[in-house]
Amino acid sequence: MAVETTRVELCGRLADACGPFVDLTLPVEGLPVPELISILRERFPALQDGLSKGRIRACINETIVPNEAIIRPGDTVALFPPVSGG
Amino acid sequence: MAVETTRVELCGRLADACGPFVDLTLPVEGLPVPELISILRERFPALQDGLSKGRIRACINETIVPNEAIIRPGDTVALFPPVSGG
Amino acid sequence: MSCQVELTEAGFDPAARLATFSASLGDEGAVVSFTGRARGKAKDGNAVGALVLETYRGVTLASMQAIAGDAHERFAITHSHVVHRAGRILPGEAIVFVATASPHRRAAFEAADYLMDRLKTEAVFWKREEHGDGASWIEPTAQDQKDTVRWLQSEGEENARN
Amino acid sequence: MSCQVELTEAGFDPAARLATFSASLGDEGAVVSFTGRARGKAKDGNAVGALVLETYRGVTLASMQAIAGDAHERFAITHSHVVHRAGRILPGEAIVFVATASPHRRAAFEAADYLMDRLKTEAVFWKREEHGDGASWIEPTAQDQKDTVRWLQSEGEENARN
Repeated sequence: MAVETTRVELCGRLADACGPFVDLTLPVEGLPVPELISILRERFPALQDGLSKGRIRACINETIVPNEAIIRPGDTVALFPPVSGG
Repeated sequence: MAVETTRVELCGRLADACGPFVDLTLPVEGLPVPELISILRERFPALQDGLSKGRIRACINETIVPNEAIIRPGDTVALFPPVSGG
Repeated sequence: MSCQVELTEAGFDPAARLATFSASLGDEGAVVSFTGRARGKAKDGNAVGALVLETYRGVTLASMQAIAGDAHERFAITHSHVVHRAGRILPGEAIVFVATASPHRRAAFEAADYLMDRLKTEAVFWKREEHGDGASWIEPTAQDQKDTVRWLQSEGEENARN
Repeated sequence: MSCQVELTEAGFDPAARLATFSASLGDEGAVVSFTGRARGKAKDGNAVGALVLETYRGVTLASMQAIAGDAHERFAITHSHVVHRAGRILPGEAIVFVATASPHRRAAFEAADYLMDRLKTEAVFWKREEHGDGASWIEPTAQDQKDTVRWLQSEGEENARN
């Protein structure tokens, strides 16, 4: 199974633990959002806390996506903790 | 029964019919508001229309008063049609 | 706390009022303003040359002050400013300006909304629109009355809860 | 109709924005503005040195534009202006400014209120308060969530009525 490195941007408080970016390898067929989060929690124990608070949304190629969306190698990926403007 | 001339100021649309002031004589013991209005309607037929539209409030000595209030000679009297700011 | 109420025959600039109001604040996080402007068209679509607002002695200003005082009693606002014009007002000119400030936005919004509803139906002004062939008196609409009654109802509910 | 949305790193003057907005209007009778200002005290009463707002690429501006578009669809407003700062904001400085205009005041008030509720809970910003010994992330409060849900409920009611 071919793999490729994908950079995930960690927004807001998620960047506190290990900076604003982490790299990981995704299978070519991609992964749904909850699996991506599970993998990040395993590989980066410092992210455990931030990612377990829930209400994390994924953004793929500048579009916020539902949990069923598939993240593929080469996508521009970010994880959003709860947002708050104003 | 002694009488004295009292000037009644007619505000807003009430002034359309015969100007902003009318003078009339009040008994020394005064009159409640509805009686004042009845007398005005008799004496100044041009006011019939404006005063019969209802919701007229009286103002005595710069205080808006309930209908039971007594208007006495020498009072500063005004009649207010419905108000609207803004 | 500050509650500043002004009745003026002169034109005024709502943005300048907002600037002065904001500069007077402390650590309030929320500022709401409302500006009511004279319209060039009446409800029937006909052109309006001017709006004329009449007042009665000290009673007009006192009615504005009473309404502003009630807003401070009822909502958690720290500052308010109410300016109302009288006399002849041309289309596009400001008739009324209301500003409120509060630590939090809900109180600031509600207080401004409340002030306007009550000014519309209870402030002592008589308004007429001047047009080509005369003038028409403007009284509060059924909607204006309904808007004011909203606050009476919710006041009742608040009392019932206490 | 005009719907102008701006994201800026630079400080801005809410009163100047209100002046420009008002000057752009036609015969609208009602203008509402809201200004949200950075507070010098956190909820726990401790001093805040600055508020820092982070954004994400084009998604932040797009989220603001979507919210403003929804406000125009939902309320009878003719003009709106939304300005939001990003970056480091000092106490007393404006974070957000919203202005709405409509022929009638209810739509202008409701649209401004709606815009702020949705910006608070759905605009793509992450906020932290810097204080003496570090920084604290600020997420929407339970009240903010409740404020936004109000509009979902009344949307449901409107639909039920149709």
